[in-house]
Amino acid sequence: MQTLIAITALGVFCLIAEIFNLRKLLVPVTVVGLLAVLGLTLQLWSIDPALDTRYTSMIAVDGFASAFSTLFVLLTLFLVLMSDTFYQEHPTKFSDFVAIKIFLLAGAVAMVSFTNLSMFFLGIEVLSISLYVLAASKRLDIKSNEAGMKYFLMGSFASGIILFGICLIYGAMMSFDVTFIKEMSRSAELPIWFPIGIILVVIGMLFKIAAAPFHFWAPDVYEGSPALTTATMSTLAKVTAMATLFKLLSVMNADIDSKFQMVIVVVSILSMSIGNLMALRQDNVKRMLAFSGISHAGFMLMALLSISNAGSMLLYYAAAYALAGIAAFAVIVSVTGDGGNETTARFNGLGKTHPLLAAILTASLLSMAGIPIFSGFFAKFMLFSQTIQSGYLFLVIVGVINSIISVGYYFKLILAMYTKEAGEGKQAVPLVYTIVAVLSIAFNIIIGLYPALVTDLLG
Amino acid sequence: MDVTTILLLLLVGAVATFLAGDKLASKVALVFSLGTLGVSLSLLNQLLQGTDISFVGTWIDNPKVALAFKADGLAMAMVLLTTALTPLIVFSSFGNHFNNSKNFYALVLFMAFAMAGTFLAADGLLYYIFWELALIPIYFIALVWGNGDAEERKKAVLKFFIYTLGGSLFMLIAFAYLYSKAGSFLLEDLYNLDLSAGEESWIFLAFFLAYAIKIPIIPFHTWQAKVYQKAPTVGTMLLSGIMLKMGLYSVIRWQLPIAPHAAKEYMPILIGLSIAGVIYGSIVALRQKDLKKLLAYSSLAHVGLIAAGCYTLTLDGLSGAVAQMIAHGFVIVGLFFVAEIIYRRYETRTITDMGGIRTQTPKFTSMFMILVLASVALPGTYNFVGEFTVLYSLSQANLWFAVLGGTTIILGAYYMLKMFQNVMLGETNAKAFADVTSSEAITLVAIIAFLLFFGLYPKPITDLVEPTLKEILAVINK
Amino acid sequence: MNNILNQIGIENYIFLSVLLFCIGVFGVLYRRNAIIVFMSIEIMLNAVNLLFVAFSTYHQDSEGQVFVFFSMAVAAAEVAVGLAILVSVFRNLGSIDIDNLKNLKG
Amino acid sequence: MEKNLALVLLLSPFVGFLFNIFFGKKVSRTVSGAIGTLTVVLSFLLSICFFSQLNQSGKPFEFSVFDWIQVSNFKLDFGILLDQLSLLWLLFVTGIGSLIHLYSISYMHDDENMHKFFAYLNLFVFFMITLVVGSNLLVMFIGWEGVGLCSYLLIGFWYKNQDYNDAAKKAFIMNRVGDLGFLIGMFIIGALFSTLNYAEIKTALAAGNADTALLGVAALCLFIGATGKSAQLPLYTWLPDAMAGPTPVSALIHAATMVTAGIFMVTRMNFVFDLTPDVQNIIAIVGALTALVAASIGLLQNDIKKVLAYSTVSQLGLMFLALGFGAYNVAVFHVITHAFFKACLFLGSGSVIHGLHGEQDMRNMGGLRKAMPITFWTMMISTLAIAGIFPFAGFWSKDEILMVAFEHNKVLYVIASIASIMTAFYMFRLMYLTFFREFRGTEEQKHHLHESPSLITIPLIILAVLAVIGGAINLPGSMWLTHFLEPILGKHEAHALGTHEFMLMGVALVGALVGILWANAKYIKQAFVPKSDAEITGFNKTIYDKYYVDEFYTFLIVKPINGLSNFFRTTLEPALGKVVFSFGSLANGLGTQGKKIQNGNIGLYLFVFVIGVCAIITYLFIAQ
Repeated sequence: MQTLIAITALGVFCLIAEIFNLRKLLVPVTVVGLLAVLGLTLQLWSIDPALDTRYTSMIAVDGFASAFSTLFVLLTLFLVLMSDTFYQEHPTKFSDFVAIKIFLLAGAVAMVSFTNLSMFFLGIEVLSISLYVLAASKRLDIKSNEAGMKYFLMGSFASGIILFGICLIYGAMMSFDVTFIKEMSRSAELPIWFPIGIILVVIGMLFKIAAAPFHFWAPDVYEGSPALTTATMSTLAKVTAMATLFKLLSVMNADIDSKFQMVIVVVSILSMSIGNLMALRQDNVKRMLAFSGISHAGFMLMALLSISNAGSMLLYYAAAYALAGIAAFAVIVSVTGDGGNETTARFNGLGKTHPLLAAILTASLLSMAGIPIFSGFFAKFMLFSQTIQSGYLFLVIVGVINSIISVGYYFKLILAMYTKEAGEGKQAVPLVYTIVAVLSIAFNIIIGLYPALVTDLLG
Repeated sequence: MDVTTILLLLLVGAVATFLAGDKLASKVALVFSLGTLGVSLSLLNQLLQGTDISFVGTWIDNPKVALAFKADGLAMAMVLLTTALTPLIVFSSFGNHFNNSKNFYALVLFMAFAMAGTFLAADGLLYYIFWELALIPIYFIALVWGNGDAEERKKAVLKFFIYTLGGSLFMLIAFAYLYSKAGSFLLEDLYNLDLSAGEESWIFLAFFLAYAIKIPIIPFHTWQAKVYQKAPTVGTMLLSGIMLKMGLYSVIRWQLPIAPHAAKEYMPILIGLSIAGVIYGSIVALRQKDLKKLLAYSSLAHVGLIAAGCYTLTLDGLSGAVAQMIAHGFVIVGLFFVAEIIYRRYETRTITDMGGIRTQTPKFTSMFMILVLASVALPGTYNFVGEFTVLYSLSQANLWFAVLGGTTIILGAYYMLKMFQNVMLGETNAKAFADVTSSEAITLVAIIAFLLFFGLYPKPITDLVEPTLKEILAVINK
Repeated sequence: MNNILNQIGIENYIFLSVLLFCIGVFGVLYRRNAIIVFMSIEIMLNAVNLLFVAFSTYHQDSEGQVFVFFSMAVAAAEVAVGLAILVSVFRNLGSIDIDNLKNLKG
Repeated sequence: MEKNLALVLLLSPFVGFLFNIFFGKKVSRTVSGAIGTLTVVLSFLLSICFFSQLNQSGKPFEFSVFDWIQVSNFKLDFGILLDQLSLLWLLFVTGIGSLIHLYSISYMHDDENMHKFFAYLNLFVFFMITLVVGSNLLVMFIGWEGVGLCSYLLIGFWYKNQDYNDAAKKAFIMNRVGDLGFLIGMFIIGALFSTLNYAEIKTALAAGNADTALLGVAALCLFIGATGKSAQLPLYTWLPDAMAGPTPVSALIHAATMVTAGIFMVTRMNFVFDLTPDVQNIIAIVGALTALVAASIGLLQNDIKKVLAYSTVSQLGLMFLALGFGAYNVAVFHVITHAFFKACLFLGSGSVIHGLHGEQDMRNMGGLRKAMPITFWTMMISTLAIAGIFPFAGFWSKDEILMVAFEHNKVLYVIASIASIMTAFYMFRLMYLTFFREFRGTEEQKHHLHESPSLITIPLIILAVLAVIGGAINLPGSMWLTHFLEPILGKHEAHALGTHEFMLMGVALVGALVGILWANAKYIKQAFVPKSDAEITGFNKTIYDKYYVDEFYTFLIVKPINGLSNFFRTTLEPALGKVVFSFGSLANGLGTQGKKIQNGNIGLYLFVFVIGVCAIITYLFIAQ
């Protein structure tokens, strides 16, 4: 809870800073603040959550929540670091964007630490509304408007469904408290609303993680939004939603019946296949990564099939994916800037003009494709291995075939960087992007070499 | 000192080469690769004296992955193949100029690192990681420094990457499954696993897919010729000299002992397929117009025979296969280097553009001739030892296998001599052909010396690998 | 209050809410004017709110009603953002027909 | 000490090879030739030493140099065996080898690559010695392949001419066909007896528990190997083409030594062949047919060396005929005498070609008797020997073969006799066309006609002398050779010289005379000169074109393989490639289709959303 308060306070500070014209100091202070939050989270982690009873009805800071919160804070840190340069041309709105990102983080933290469905709902809405704003944040850009509009319409539609699900759960259980619901769900006969409610909530979350067939918004929104927002969506928002879905299912009814598993399997296969197949034919990098994100959502859904012991695995996958995503977007942002041409052709000859950036982008794409030493490999491997143990060999084979397909489009970008001649002259790259890219890919590789750093966190 | 020294040295070498800058890169790479060769020789010495040079460390607890490097005779033989060929390959490239040579040589050393790791790893996942890791450097080497039309090259290289990666991912599934059964990736644990016939059979096939593409066994070979043609010669050497052997080595080390019953069941089909590769590769090689492609198809034929030897599941088959792997590694590197030497002077790889070189360069001709003869397994070369043993093992399985596999000595002679005739002989070529430089000659002589020495005295290598092969056979026949 | 629910039965509230919710859904699906789509979504949310209150009464539990406040507040925030986006869309496109939003596709 | 001497015997030519390869270019041609010759002479002298030693002690000398290849059920060492058979072979290989080296010093003196020529010749002698002295089949195989290599190198010695290169390639490849047979035979024997050592195989066979069926296959495979190396049906076609090489090579490799390797091998493995009578029959039949076919082709050839080549094939056929009847000693006898007179003939033809500056077509020769008397006389002697005229060497050995054939199979006897008559005919045809009547070449050539220098004539004379007296080693009465080889071949009853035998001798002699007279009638009396190529018609053309066997092989094997290769390369390979690519295309196609669905319409998106919701709920709750 302290984390949440601290984050919110930081967000409020950002808004105030604007009033006091502290724009120059904004990013440094926010970064320091986020680092402090990071420290706080880590420190709170060591305290047994059972001792902290003050907020138990709403928030429980267990290992899962702390671990994911740490990841979120880290991702936000990277995103905020990039904001300064990214929003150079919108100095007046700069602090708003930073503040919104911080609030978004607050929503995300709430989503993984909730013990009450109202907290869950609030978290998801805070996250979503922040993203609507960010998506449409380029006011004069028709694409950005369209992206915001699409995201908003579909997002609030999904919110409605989630709300309806929550309502049905409440109707069946007489409470919003998940521990209570969990106990009740084990006991006597339940009204049919309860499972329907769960399903509706799950569907809403599937929308948020952009799993097929609820994925249609993602490519359009990713493409239309400003690059940094896309980065936020594809990393922070996606893994938050995934973690939340996982937590939701694990705290409410630990044993999903086989029929429900079949739904997950089908959705997972659909997401992977649609995401990868569609990505093959994309020319816009952001759009391609959107489809890639859809396929990764499909992969992550596999974790739901062995929900009792897949927590650390999911954390690992999320970290690997998000860190690779941040690194990739840092490079994309530094190449394309805010808007403009975002096709793969823009990356032609990057291997010659900016070897470091090209190497980083290559590494992050390799990580997403699941090539060893990058953490993406271990993430996929653990997922596959776990899924095989749960008896879904078929799903794993589909997953593997999809991994193969995915190489096709990841390498399209790599090929562009290394084999084609650069079109324009060499452009300067802001240092901060490079730093972010290097840091995040370094983290990615480190946890790839020592997966225990992450997997041991959740025991 | 244990085997990790080799790996570390190569890795450090890669970094140092990268840092050394473009001018010094090739020399630094050579120094490190020679150093590695020295270290591996001294390690071999230790191994022969009975010192344990294996290394087992912990890495990941969950899933339980160990940093296990097992250096027995077989692994050391293959590591030595790698560390011996690497300096040769690096040295052979001294006559070329590469843009960004620091990247290039760093990738070469990194690839050597990955390949040595593949040979040494005794933990399934570790092995898999090295296996995949080897793919990345060669991808970039072929892509960035390759030759020919960029679009076609991209297509060929991408196909290669996706194809081989695709195959290996099925192997990854098999490993994941094995892990769920054994709770460990360690080689011994996997060997001791009791699998049902059905499980063995699909695991075997999953492994097969990975290896059949890498080796390659027909009809999974379609990536090979194009990539060999398009890659820079150094890359082609690395691919054909060492990387193919990764697949064959893995058959012996992983596929057969883990799924022995399936191996026995599928044996005739697999041998048949391998031998079909021998004949097919030879026949296709006959009419190739591009020198490198011809060598690629000859390579296809040779590895087919090696694979056939592996799948006989006999000591002869395996030891012959190992011998042939090493011999082929050297000879094919030599032959590709010959192609490169010609390219440096004539800037062509089309055979019809050559001819009449012999008059101008007797030294080169002799060395080329010896390599050609080694490649057709003339007695006295190490290739003969391997081919003889493999064919002998095939004849034990079924005489017809030996007869059909033996056609390689006829067809091989046909296409190699035809190639030699068209490249070297005939009326003196109008274009001048400078005789080999001393650095080129050193490389070729080293290769030839190796092949001839072990051709007459293969005992050291046989004695080195045989105990390991016996152990593996014991597992297969348990 | 007890009596009313006993007389009418909670199922009927659920049916009503589902009906309203579906009206909202169909509104979203069939209307092309962005404002009307907004309104349809509001209908969906309010259908849920109605059901919350009904359940709250049914269970004799105040939490549900508290939740309705949350949800109303959130809906208000959403609409505020939504309308803002709508305005900028209108400025750029001169129309609020969602069928015109087809730049991003493929 | 003996060991070292044996190694010197073996390695001396190899040292010569190394010297000539590395330093040959730097020293003068004479030095390089002298070193090449001396190393072989040294081997020859050592062979004599060992031979005399063996003659006294009668004990073969066997030792192992080092371990070589090891397979599961046996180890192979690099072993050397000096027994009666190998020493006999060594003697004439190194002996004739020395002579031919000597001859080459002069013959090749004008060639810029003379040092290479000597290097290759030395290498050949080295491999030939290896072939002969090996104590197991695999060491023999080294030599076997090695001499094939040298044959390849020497046939293609004038590498600028692609036809010669083709001939070299053909020789190597056809030999390799046989080599595959050899290998398979070795594999079977290795599997059966767990050894490839001659003595051990013999012991194992004596124990008598062999699977004769499999042994038969092994013997047949070994024989296939022999047909390759010794140019028998159906693998003989390379030998006539091999005449592309310099003439000393034809004499040394393609007449006297290498081609007898097959006979050596069969003789070496006599204990195996003795147990497989079916294979022996095949050998006899193949031998007889080869003798006949080659002789008939020889009748009409115009290239002087081609005639000799077909004659060689034919004579080798006769030797195999003898081998097929188990008369190994007879075959060996003929090998030796044949080596003498055929080497002499080839060297003589070389002398002629040398004198005519490269002219090989007999239609452009004639009347050389006066210009080249020594060459003429030596060749005449050898021709008489090969024709089987009493008392020259060939008479004795050929007669023995015919006698053995008569004993075993009358049909084959008749065939062999016809072949002998043909031999007499075409050999005299050669002599008449070359040496008699007027010179038919250009004035330019006529002007330069001269006898060859002494380095060429001395070997000719020595060989001619041997061709006269060579028969003495196995005269019907003494049978020295047969007795000498008894430790290896077992006891053979000497033929009692009865009327029967004398009658056969008479028949053979008469046959030879008929052939000679026929030739005389046609080429001296009628003064017939063979027509130019275009004018040859009918059956003569068929024979002249060697029964179109080469064309037949081209049509049946080479063309289909090349066609297949083209088909694979242009059709199958791309098709296979496409199969792999088709997965990619399929994925791409699906992606393209998918793009159409993702059309940017929010209504559609929401619609699919709702459909998804309905589908899931229907699946989970309604459809039970």
